[in-house]
Amino acid sequence: MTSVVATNQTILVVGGGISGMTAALEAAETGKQVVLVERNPYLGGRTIQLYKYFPKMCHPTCGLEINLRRLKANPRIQVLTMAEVSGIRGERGSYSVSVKLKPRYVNENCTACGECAKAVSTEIDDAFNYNLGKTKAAYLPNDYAYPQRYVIDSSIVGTAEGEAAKAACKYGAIDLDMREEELTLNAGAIVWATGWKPYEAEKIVYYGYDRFPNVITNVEFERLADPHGPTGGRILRPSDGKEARNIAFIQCAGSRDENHLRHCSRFCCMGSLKQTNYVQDQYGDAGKSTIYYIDIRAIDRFEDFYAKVKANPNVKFVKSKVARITEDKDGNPVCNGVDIEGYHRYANAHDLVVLAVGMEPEVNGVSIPAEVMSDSSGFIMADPANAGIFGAGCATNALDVNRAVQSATAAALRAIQVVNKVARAEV
Amino acid sequence: MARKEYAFYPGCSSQMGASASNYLVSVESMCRHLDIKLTEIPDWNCCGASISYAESGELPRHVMNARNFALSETNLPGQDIVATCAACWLGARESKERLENSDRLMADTQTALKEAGLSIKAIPEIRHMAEVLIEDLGYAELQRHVKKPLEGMKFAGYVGCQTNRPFGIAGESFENPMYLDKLIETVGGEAVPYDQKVTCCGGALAFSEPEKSQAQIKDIIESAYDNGAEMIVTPCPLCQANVEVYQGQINKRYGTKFDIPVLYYSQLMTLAYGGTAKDAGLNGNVVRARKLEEFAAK
Amino acid sequence: MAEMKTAAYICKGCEIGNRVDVASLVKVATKEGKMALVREHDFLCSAEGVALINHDIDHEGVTHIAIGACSRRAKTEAFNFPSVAMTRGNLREGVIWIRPDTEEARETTQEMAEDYVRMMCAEVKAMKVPEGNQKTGTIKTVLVVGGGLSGMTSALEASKAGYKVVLVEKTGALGGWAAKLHMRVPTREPYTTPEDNGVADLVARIEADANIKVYLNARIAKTSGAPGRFKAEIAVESGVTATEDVGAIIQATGFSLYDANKLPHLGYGKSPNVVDQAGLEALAREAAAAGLPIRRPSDGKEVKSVVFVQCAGQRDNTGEHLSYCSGYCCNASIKQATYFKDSNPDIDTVVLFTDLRTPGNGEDFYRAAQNRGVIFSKGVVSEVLANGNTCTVKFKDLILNEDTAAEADLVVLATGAVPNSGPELDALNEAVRLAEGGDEVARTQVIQMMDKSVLNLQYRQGPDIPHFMHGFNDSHFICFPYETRRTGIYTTGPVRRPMDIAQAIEDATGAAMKAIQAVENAGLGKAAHPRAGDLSYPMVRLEGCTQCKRCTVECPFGAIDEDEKRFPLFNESRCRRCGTCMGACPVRVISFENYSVNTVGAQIKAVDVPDEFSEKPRILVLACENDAYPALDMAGLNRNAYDPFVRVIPVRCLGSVNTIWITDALNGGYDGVMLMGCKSGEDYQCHFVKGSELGRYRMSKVYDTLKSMNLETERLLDVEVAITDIATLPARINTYAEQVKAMGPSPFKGL
Amino acid sequence: MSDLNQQMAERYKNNFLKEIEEQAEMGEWVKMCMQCGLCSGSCPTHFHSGWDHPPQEIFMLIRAGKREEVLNSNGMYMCTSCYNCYVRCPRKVPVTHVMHGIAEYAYKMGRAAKAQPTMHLSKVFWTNATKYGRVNEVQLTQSLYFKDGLAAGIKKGLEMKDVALGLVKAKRLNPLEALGIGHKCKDLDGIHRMLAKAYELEAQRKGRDTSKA
Repeated sequence: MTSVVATNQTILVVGGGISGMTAALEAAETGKQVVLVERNPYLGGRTIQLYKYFPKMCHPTCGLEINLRRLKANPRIQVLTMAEVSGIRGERGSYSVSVKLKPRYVNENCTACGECAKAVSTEIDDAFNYNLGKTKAAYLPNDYAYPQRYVIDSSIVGTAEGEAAKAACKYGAIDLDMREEELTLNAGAIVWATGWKPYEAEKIVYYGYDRFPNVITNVEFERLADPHGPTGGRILRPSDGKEARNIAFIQCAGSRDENHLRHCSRFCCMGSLKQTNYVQDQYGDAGKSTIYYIDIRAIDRFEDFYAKVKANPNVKFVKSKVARITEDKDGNPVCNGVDIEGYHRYANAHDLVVLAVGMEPEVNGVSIPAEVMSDSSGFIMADPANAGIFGAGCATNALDVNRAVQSATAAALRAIQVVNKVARAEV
Repeated sequence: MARKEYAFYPGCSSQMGASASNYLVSVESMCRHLDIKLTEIPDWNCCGASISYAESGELPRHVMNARNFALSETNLPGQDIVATCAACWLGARESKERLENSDRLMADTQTALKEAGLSIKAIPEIRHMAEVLIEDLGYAELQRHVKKPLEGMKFAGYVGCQTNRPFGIAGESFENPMYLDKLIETVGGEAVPYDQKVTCCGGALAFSEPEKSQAQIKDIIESAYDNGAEMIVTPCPLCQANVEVYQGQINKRYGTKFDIPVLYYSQLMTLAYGGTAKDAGLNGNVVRARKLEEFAAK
Repeated sequence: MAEMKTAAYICKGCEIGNRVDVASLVKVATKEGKMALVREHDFLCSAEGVALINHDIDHEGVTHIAIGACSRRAKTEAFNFPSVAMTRGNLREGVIWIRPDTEEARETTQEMAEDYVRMMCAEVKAMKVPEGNQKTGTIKTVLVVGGGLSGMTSALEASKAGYKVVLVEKTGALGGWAAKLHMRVPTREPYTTPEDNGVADLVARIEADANIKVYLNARIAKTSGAPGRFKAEIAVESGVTATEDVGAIIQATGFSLYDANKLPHLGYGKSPNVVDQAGLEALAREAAAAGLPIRRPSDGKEVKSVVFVQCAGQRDNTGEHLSYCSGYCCNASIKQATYFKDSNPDIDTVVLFTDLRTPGNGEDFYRAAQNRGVIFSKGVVSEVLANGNTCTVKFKDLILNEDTAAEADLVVLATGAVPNSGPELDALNEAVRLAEGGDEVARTQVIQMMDKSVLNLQYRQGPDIPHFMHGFNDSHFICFPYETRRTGIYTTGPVRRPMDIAQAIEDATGAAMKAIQAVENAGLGKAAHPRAGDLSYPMVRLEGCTQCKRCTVECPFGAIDEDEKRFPLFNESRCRRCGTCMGACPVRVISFENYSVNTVGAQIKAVDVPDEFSEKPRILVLACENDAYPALDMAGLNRNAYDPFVRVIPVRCLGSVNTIWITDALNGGYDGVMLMGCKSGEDYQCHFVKGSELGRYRMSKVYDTLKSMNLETERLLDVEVAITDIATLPARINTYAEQVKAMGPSPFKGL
Repeated sequence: MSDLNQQMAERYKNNFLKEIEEQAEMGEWVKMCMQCGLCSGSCPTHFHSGWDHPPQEIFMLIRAGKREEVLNSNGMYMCTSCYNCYVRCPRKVPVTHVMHGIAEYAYKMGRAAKAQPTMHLSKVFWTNATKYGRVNEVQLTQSLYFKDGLAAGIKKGLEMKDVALGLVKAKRLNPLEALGIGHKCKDLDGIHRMLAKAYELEAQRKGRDTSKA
């Protein structure tokens, strides 16, 4: 049974992505008790599924390493992975929260030695790579996984494979009898940092995401470019493994669209500009990128980055919302539409089309406690009536990493304000 | 299943001796099999269709539809209006929507209606026959009546535009609606996938801009052929006519050898329900559907 | 403290026991490592193994422990013994995981393991448990400089958390830029209608807040000290100077509009009917106050047509104007356009833009403005001509692809933001240098620049926070937006980065968070980010100091001043513990209790260096612990093998590498040295900002030493490493190892 | 320029957008366009040559006050009423109807040459449909063929004779309709009175003085 120490001076952070980790760390490094609840078996959220950050082209895992070091060094943070908040009762200063923990089938004895994986042959979709690849059913979710502990997929529990994994572990780390458990803990304040999910591209039917293998999303493209991704970092197109040298990026795939997402998702323009660098780095002058856009939203110093990309002769900009993607005889996706600067029709074949899909709140379509208030787009907003629950990061709006961290730091203070009040009252 | 009753709005093309008369024939047969009672709206008039926009203007167009609403409401109270023609359905439904959302438009409409001694209290629901089949009866019920499944026959379900956009059948996507394929499968046929399912046939431009329209029709037929369809099926009289009757001209223009029958879903259903070639109005097809004629004869 | 008792623990788990001869590792630890107590264990990170270690600490009086098991990055929850000095020998990720499990590899793998045992024993003996800095200040008051929306928000939020605040505003009233606004861009759903600027409410709350002390018409004349013990001299216009003791500082000095006078081609200055956004707000407030429509300045007639020119003097690639985008202006112009439409829908209101930038829910506001009848045209304005009471705006319509023009009663230029961030330090210091050399021009420059100073820090490295880009005081770190280069001082709002009001409110709250954290940790003698909580701090033996000033100049965070006797004066709570000072010190008088020239030097010396005939070279790798060391660990995790002759020592930062380590290693017969540090330069990755850059600069000097030692310069290699180089790093190690072998053994072997 | 056209040009001076918003059905949507071009790209006829302005460009021209260029455009008449643009528009602009509305207005302003075939079809169709209350397909086709005069009509008729014969054989074309025998509503008078009133009211609503026109 998992045990957690929590009081009304404890801050509960829901979501262990960069926003949740930030809120938790900032509060803990100010001397507060924190419980960090994450749905995945590891921390880091969507940022560590990115290959690089704009505009520095640096690696998200670098910041993750530092945050993990801060976390390991800080006894005040208790981390619960594979856990989800199932209910909130009470009020600001004295919440009672129920948390459901899915079984990992692996306990803290795990040394990440990898023997269980060797013993298992069953393969499952690799969620970390947006299912573009496969992984063993006994797996370490990624190289940076914290806790550094394997996971046994429930599909092999109760099978010979499961037993084989168990037998392969010298350290009694595999416990196939683990069951889902629910625990209740106290908290004075709650930071809701459940982040975002990519908009479901198949809903934009005229782009044929679910019909054409060579039409993928921007988040999937990050995995393709990442040396630790399913293609070892080679930008190959799914249909035939051919090098994708001529790539189209379609902006506002779902965003700025009343039939899909009403809001502008803010990060996608910079995201695509960044991804043209991947193409350039990999294929040099043989790599061609075309960005189909409505407005390029490269705000503040990002403009410098935009200027650099614009200066690259291998990157073309077309002011147009692509109207339809078709497929030619060779399986090349063809973008059809009108370049409206002067009205030119086009039907351009590319090796690969990347849909710059927008940000949707992760909690959309998911049942969350009624105490957590959200706006008409599903983004979390502070509820003045029940002012002990605060949104952080992309759960509150479409933000880039920098702004998400900023928002999470603010949320940490708001939570501290509540628990400090409790503390003063209790003294 | 209890008998269902509807106020029937056949529309100009689906009258005897008009361009979609075979549609009317097959719909009547189909409804007999399904125990659906259609009562024609007495003295109904033209909906104006999409094409009349330039001449008709706003109010007169809505007034024409309003007249049908009033007649239906007075003579067939409480019954939904069912149209078989996509354009009639669209035009009527659009008028209903606009009238219900604009008091001013409604007021002016009433004033005009008064001249014909009519008035509107509540506008009935405007349904397309396909809606009625799918929503009021359901695929299971439609299948229950199948006596002769159209086994081994490949159809391209050509949905076209106006039963699909802007209103469409509830729960279907604009870009890839499945209901027509489902209807084909319900009667035992095979629906071939192809990428021109919702391409426009050119609509009224078939008359005014034949070369533009025929270029589109060619794409549609070609894609149906390429994907192995033996026949094309549609829910819309104008689609049916355009795709069927210009094949000769298209062949001249492009040197193609098109000779593909274009049918109504109601024709397939009539046959599957055991109806004769005559019941299904097969004699009304300009490009003869020989395979179906033989099938009906069996 | 009790005298030192050492203990070494060798884990046999994770195949270590099968891959290497643990018995001989134990022997090495005992005989060579001179460990008082040596134990081996099958599964050291188990509850039982940990209990064993705790038992030795509690009952055997063990004060220093060396654990030979997995990487220091693994099993941190298990191996957590804060009361003793601890080091970890990386036998798993560092040895057996990066070596093939073959007979021929066995010998070299064993040697590798034995060396790491030697190294951990040597290191731990040179370590102490950090006591924590005693000279800490415990003042928890927060100083906020700037009484605009950001500053007021920071003040209120800090107060709400229970902290006292001193708020200093240079003008006679609180409110800053926001107070000049007629209305502000909506910050909540439905995002359709401008809101009250919100200033009155904030001011009222501040006046009612006993925790907040406000100085108006005041500037910071002098700031000295360090987090937890800053002393701020506040000069009030009246001539009075007040002194406040504060623990942390928030700089919220906002921005100024880019000077529209630099845009004559856009008609500014040529017609009174061409205004900037501030000018329009003034007209709108005036009109609202008089209950009249907005009128054009030239003749007071009601404005019937207005054109907004976006990106005026912004996003400029000629180098003449601002190259960046100020972010907020599109929404601001939309807001101003609604002033007109809401007062009279018949006013022709046109916004000329190239890219309309309304991220997030700004899209709703954009849509709402269109719905009001505001016309948006994608066009590039070439010039604005003044003709009497109207203006002609000439532009290229990019959609219709033609040159055209629009007539307007009023033209509004969206000129964008320039931060009020104080003088640029490099320029200032250069000017100071010249001025001290008697250059009169420079002297006046210095005076002008100092006049712009915001904080007047009495820091060796200058009076303000170093600029980042375009003069903004932003952080360079995407994951850590608040990290400035002056510990305990945070910038917020548009001085940090161009931002709109909604973001500024969020930002100011975050800055208050960081300030509070800073005072709490300063009070406990703990380090701030990134080594948050670290109790170690630099100690200096002044008696050995030669006053060379390298430490004071190089410290990336300006932590070190000079005392009146020109000795370095360490301000521990300004220090981030990167060790750059330690690396810089030529006489090696600077050290940390648990990280010093000795802790690393001893490891280098501990390695067994075989003679020149053995054909077993030794290559020393000094790896940055933030990126390079984790990359090597993960190479192990992925079983990416590399050369068995390297010996890796993690360092806090390349900046902390003292050249003596290199020369000692080479003198000691190592055949090569590899330095692995983070990216330096414009897009630097070093989490101590300048550490890796300074380290590299220092190393470049070592090459001369090498020449003087008659050694090939190739014996020292500096590689830039990213944490993701998991697969490539082993390859680079192997290539270098081949190179070294090709060079032949170092002539210094066995000397 | 028709008188009506003069009336309107004078009334709205240089504010063509307002003119369209008040005069053209659904014209109030023109301002909502954000120039993404999805409508143009989604149009089935946009792939064919021979039309000057696509929808989003028409909208921009209106905002730019280019009255002549818009009213004389043939762009609107290329609409097949397929409603692709309508359902896709990210701003939910009912593009199809806006284009119809502008077309109607341009036509009422006496624009778009009689030669514009689709406009002609529209006119013929409506006249035909309202004459009998229902469409008389034969007369409809005839009047289409003979719009360019007798010779051209016969030629066209011959070109189309296969099509016609096919339909006749299939009992889907009743030659007698040519004589007006066939489909018609009973209460034609009612319909005509009703429509007359509708035209009158429409003119009032739009403030168009049709007496002069």
